[in-house]
Amino acid sequence: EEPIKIGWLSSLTGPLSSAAVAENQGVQYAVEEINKAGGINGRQIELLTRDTAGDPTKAVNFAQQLLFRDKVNFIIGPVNSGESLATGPIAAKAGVPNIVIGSIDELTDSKKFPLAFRAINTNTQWIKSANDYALDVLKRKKVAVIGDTSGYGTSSAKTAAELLKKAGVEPVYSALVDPNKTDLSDEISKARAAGADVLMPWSAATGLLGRLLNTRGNMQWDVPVVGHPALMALPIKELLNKPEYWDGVYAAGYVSTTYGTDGKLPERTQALMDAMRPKLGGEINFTFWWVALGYDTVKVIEHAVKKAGSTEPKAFQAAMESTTGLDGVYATYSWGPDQRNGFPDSGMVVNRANTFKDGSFELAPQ
Amino acid sequence: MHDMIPTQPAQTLLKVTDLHVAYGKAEVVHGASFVVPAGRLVVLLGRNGAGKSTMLHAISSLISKKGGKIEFDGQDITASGPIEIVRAGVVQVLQGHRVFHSLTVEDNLLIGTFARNPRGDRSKLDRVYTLFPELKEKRHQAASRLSGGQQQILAVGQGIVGDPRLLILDEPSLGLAPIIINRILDVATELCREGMAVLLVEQLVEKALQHAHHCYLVETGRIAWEGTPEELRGGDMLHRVYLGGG
Amino acid sequence: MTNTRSPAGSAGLLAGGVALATLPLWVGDFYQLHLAQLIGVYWILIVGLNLVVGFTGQLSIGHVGLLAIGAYTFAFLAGTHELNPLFAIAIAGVIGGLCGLLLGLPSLRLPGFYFAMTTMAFSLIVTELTLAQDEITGGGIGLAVPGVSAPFDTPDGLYWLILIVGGLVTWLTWNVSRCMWGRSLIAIRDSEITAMAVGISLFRAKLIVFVFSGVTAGVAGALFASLQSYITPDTFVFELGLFFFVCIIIGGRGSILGPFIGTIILTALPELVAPLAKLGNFFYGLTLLAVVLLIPEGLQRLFEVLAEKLRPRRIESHVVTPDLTRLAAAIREGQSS
Amino acid sequence: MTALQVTDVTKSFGGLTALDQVSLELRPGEVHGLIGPNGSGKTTLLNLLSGYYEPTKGDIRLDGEDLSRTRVQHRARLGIARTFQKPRLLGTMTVLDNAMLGAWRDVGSNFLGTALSLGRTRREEREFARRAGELLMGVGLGHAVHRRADLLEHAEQRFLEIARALAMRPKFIMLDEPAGGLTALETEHLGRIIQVMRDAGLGVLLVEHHTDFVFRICDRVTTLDLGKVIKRGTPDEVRKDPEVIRVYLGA
Amino acid sequence: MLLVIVSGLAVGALYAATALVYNVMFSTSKVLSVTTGHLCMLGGVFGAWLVSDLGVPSVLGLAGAALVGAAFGFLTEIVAIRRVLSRPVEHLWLLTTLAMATMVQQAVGLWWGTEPRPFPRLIPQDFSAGVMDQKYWLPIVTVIVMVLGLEFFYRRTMYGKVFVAMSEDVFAAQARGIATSRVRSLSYVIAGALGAVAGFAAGQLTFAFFAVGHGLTLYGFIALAAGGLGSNVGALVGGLALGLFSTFATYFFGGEYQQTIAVGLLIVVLLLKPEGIFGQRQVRAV
Ligand SMILES: Nc1ncnc2c1ncn2[C@@H]1O[C@H](COP(=O)(O)OP(=O)(O)OP(=O)(O)O)[C@@H](O)[C@H]1O
Ligand SMILES: Nc1ncnc2c1ncn2[C@@H]1O[C@H](COP(=O)(O)OP(=O)(O)OP(=O)(O)O)[C@@H](O)[C@H]1O
Ligand SMILES: [Mg+2]
Ligand SMILES: [Mg+2]
Repeated sequence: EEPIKIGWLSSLTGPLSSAAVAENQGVQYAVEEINKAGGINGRQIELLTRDTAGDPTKAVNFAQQLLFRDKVNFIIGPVNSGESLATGPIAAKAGVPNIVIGSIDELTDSKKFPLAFRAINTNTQWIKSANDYALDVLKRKKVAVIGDTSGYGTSSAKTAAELLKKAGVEPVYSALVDPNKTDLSDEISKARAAGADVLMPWSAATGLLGRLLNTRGNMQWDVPVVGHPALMALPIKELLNKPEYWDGVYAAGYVSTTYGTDGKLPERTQALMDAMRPKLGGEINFTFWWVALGYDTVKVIEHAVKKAGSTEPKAFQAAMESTTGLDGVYATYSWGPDQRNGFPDSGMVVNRANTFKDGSFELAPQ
Repeated sequence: MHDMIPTQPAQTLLKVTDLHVAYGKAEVVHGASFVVPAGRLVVLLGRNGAGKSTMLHAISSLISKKGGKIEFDGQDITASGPIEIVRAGVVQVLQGHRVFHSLTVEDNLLIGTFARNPRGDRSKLDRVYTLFPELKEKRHQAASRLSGGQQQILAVGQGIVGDPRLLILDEPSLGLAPIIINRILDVATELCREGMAVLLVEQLVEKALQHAHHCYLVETGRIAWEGTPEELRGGDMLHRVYLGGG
Repeated sequence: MTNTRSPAGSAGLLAGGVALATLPLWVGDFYQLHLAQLIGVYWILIVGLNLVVGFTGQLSIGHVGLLAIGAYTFAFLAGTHELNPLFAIAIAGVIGGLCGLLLGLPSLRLPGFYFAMTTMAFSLIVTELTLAQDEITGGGIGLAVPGVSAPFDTPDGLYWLILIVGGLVTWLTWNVSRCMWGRSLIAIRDSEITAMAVGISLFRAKLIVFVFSGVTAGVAGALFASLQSYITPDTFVFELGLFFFVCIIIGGRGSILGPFIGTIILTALPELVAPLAKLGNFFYGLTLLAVVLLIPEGLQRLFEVLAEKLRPRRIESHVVTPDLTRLAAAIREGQSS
Repeated sequence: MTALQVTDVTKSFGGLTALDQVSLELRPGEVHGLIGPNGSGKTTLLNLLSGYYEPTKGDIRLDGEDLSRTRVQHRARLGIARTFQKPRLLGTMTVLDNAMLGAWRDVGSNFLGTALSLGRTRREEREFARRAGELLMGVGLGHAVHRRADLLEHAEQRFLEIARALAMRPKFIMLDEPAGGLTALETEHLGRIIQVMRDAGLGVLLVEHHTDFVFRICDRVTTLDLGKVIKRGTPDEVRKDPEVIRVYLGA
Repeated sequence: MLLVIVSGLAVGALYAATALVYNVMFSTSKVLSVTTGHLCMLGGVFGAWLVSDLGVPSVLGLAGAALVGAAFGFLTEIVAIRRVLSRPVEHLWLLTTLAMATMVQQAVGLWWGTEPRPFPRLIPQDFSAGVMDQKYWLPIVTVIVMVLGLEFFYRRTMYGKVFVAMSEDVFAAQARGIATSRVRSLSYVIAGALGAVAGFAAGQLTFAFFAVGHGLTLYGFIALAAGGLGSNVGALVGGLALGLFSTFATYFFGGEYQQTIAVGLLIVVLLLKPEGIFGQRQVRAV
């Protein structure tokens, strides 16, 4: 029995690599677990990891390498939107199933990329849940939208603005900021001057978010911040001038990594965490859903291959399309003939950033 | 002018023995030997490409030697680096207006004194200024603005301010007006009288011979002949060397 | 130049040519073919840039900007507006040339690395604009790019197309390099004074080659886009522009074969160190350093040195003896004509 | 063919007046010597004639056309060639290439034509190569035609510069210290070459410090001092002039 | 508004410092090292490591950071500059320094992590100080001190002249008894130390982030080009101007066209005065 080859396009280095690094932990663990248990239908998994450093051209080359030289059966990733957009069509052309873990909506399309199935939520889901929280729960109407000048930042900020408009809210202030800009005083003071009563940053750039929170804190402006999950990442906490600057910060998060009222995590999450804790070196200092997602990507493949009885792409596609209510750690997935986004809206919540514990969070006040 | 050669035998200041130099594989100096006594003006004559400059560079260890021995004032300086050699008092004026263009004339001269005195020694400058007033006029000009000849004068000045015990001049006459050439050669003789030695490479054979105490003929990296100026004028050596292979 | 190529050399070139022409037939797999295509596309840009950097000595490190312009032009015309791809490629070339003109007009008047600066700046500006002008470029999301139309719609086909275009531009630059124009460019590189003294209008010559490089960059961009099949602003990072420049310097200034081999090596290198995952970039830097330190004069010089080793000529010094009657004749002829 | 006319040109750099009301006529078929102390303005005058500087006052005319404010390239095309005090060769190119560069003035095929290697380009190439080759033979560099220029010796470099200048088919040629660093024999050869140019009808402007050389081969000699003409005339007149002796020749 | 000006000046000061570092290396070797920005990065990262992680007092932290910078500068000269300059080919240094830059950034990224990490507070001060906050004026003060120091070094000591001399003609400089290699190394050590100090002083602005190098290399260069290569005052003015300008650009037009505007300005400056505001051009061509 020759092994099942899985190509894993991961931006292990370069900026924004922390997500990839954590996901990598999950992926590795799942592969080991499965192989220990005798593999999938008796076939071992061979994992081929490539570091794209977040560069689309590199990603495309490695995609080609994995698809056509190493003849992998499945592709996981890439992580960043820019590169995912570039590799998607290639996987499609090669007719190799692709588990998408980028959140940009354009990544999946049952016509263009029939073999691409998304495990992560979409950008829209993130933004929508954040918007709903800001508008409906916090009852805010004067929104300031802040994105960064990267490809991801600009597009998310755009989507956010559009969704707000749909909800009948015109942002009072919106700006795009260079992620490495050393000072956000003017943007924040403008937002304040514009009378904003909630800040909604859409950027994955830790530095930018850290500065944003610091500036807000330093000018003692107690306005809530609702936005991208990166707001809850531990590196942010380190960057804060004072711990309390993390108060009043809420970000789109997941049921799977949210403590219940009983202070317990969902047991599947808890189980994985307990199992992996040694590998992760005792305390978990990054958002755990990355690990869960990485872990699930492999498990999804396992599920589909078992169900299809082969790694044959058409069979795989059929198996995936007929998969509903698949219980993963990160979420309960359902795909369909023209549904490529497996992540359910019900899997989304909004968390309180300053409740970070083991990479999981408490629910934001409802 | 040979009447002014001191009668008592002068002691050797520079002694070059069996010098070999190569650029990469191509050897261009094949075992040259010559001496420069203190207080004498010794001239090397030879065709373009004969290897004169190469020998001089080797003496100041600006390029590496393939073989041979170089002694200065009794010490073996074959292995020492350019800095030690300059400190020891061997100062070379390179061929062809090698001055520092964006520095002013004065700074160029100060650089000439740097090796002896890291702070730069202005007291040395006056002598040069009196020898070459045209430099004094332009002391605050960038050297790049000087005319070719003025740059050459500056280069010689740079050599003199280093108050050397052996001054090496590589074709100093290049681009100089006759009157200046005479002045420089007179200065050289002057310095010799003060007990300093001068090693001169010249293409203006006649002028050189007028001032030289002793001469060597260089032919394709070898010393083809040596003797006094009048011996040289006597024989047909000059003719032969300059016509060379032709 | 006027140096005559040795029979061995030309035989080698011929063999190389044949190998390239038949590559799809013997290449291992699509991935290797893709690499070959990528190298080809880069080369189409670099061969033009080579005239600017390697021959004229103008340090353009911002050609990635022109590449991007070509790429977006193609994606916009052939993709969004479904123009005939081949036609779109041509237009991309024209646009590239025009942008080259626009960039060159001010910047080529600037000395040395100030010019380098402006080109780099240009590439950054292009990135910003592609992000900002999202109704044309799709902003951060970018654009999907169609393949080239038949008969070039298969991977092999695309390779042939790239090969044809690449061969053509290489031939063009080779012609330039070995004629008076080549000499005049090198004169501009090594001594503007001399160039002026023989009557070469510096700015005009610089501008012409720069526009030419713009055209090749535009065409390269178009092919690059359809090869990548999807383009976003993060595809055209400044490092890519530097990469093109590096290929030329590694290859050796004033040569065509050198930069070509440089391009091949430098493109293949990251792929070779890929299994090192995290450490990949580090080793890339290390190798670059090693190469430069070991063969500083560039690959071209390496070949020359080897050639000289094969047939060493030693130079003995000569008395220069003019042949006056011949000289007189030559001058007279010049006067009369 | 009419002369190259310099009338009352003045050139000053900031405070300093490098040339002051200098007039000079360079006729075809004559060798005109230009001598003077260092810094007297000889090179500056050459730079004015070849267009590297603009005169502060006065003008430079050829066939009545005022050149004084035209570009270097324009004058090259009009057939005014020069060599430099320090040889300026292209070290990476062969001797032949260097010489051929002089023929740029006659290049008719444009960039595209060259790129497409049209017949015309190839014809021109052959023609220029022949011309340059002949000139190289003529100045005695036949043995080094395919050598890289940076391997040449000093004298060879000087002669190559002359060959390149001649490849421009000049009417006037200006030599800035061509005998600098040459041996007596090489200077001799240089002299012959210059005479050949003259006999072929070129006007030669010779800046040189080898005075006996100058006085031997020049038809007329102009002496500058501090930017002013102090003496002009036949070599003998100039040689005997006490002022020239005082400021330049020395006793 | 005042805050905008001050923060503009603060980043400007960092650019200016980078430009100065360029100058120091350039003055002996005519090399514009790509590693320049990374020297500041080293200062920030190692400063944070020493002070926060190891708990070293900030003065020693500064010294340590400077030491690391100096060491890297020295290494750069030995590995990437010395052998390359002895070659006839131009611009090789661009490649070697680029390689060095890539390697150091990658190495630091692997060791320190690719997320920005906080830079410690150097002087006890509350965060609500606004424009008086140390993160603004530390870099400004630092760069001013640097300029004064360098100006003194270049004008009052012989070294300024020696630097220029050897950058123009190493061979002739040796003939004048100048220990060219040693002097060059010295300048790279100084540059390294200065860069690190600048990075340290601006740490609270940039955070201890492995990727700030490239940006600084670029903006420092823009500042340098605008101010005039080789002129320290020019570097200062160019840097501050660039800082202010790009901050205002973002203030009025938002971040989208920041670079376009900054660079547009530069090009205009260069077209009006190609040698930069304070640069002087080589006079005599022929
Ligand atoms: N850097 C170098 N590399 C290779 N060969 C060289 C180099 N410098 C000089 N040569 C060769 O070495 C030989 C001697 O050169 P050198 O300059 O010493 O002669 P020279 O007697 O000084 O001539 P000149 O009178 O022109 O100064 C010449 O053949 C020259 O081509
Ligand atoms: N670009 C310039 N800026 C300032 N002064 C200059 C410039 N060019 C020339 N000079 C000055 O003008 C005077 C004449 O210079 P020029 O080079 O013409 O002299 P020259 O006659 O050629 O001298 P040489 O015989 O030494 O070459 C010199 O004093 C020189 O310093
Ligand atoms: Mg010599
Ligand atoms: Mg002159």
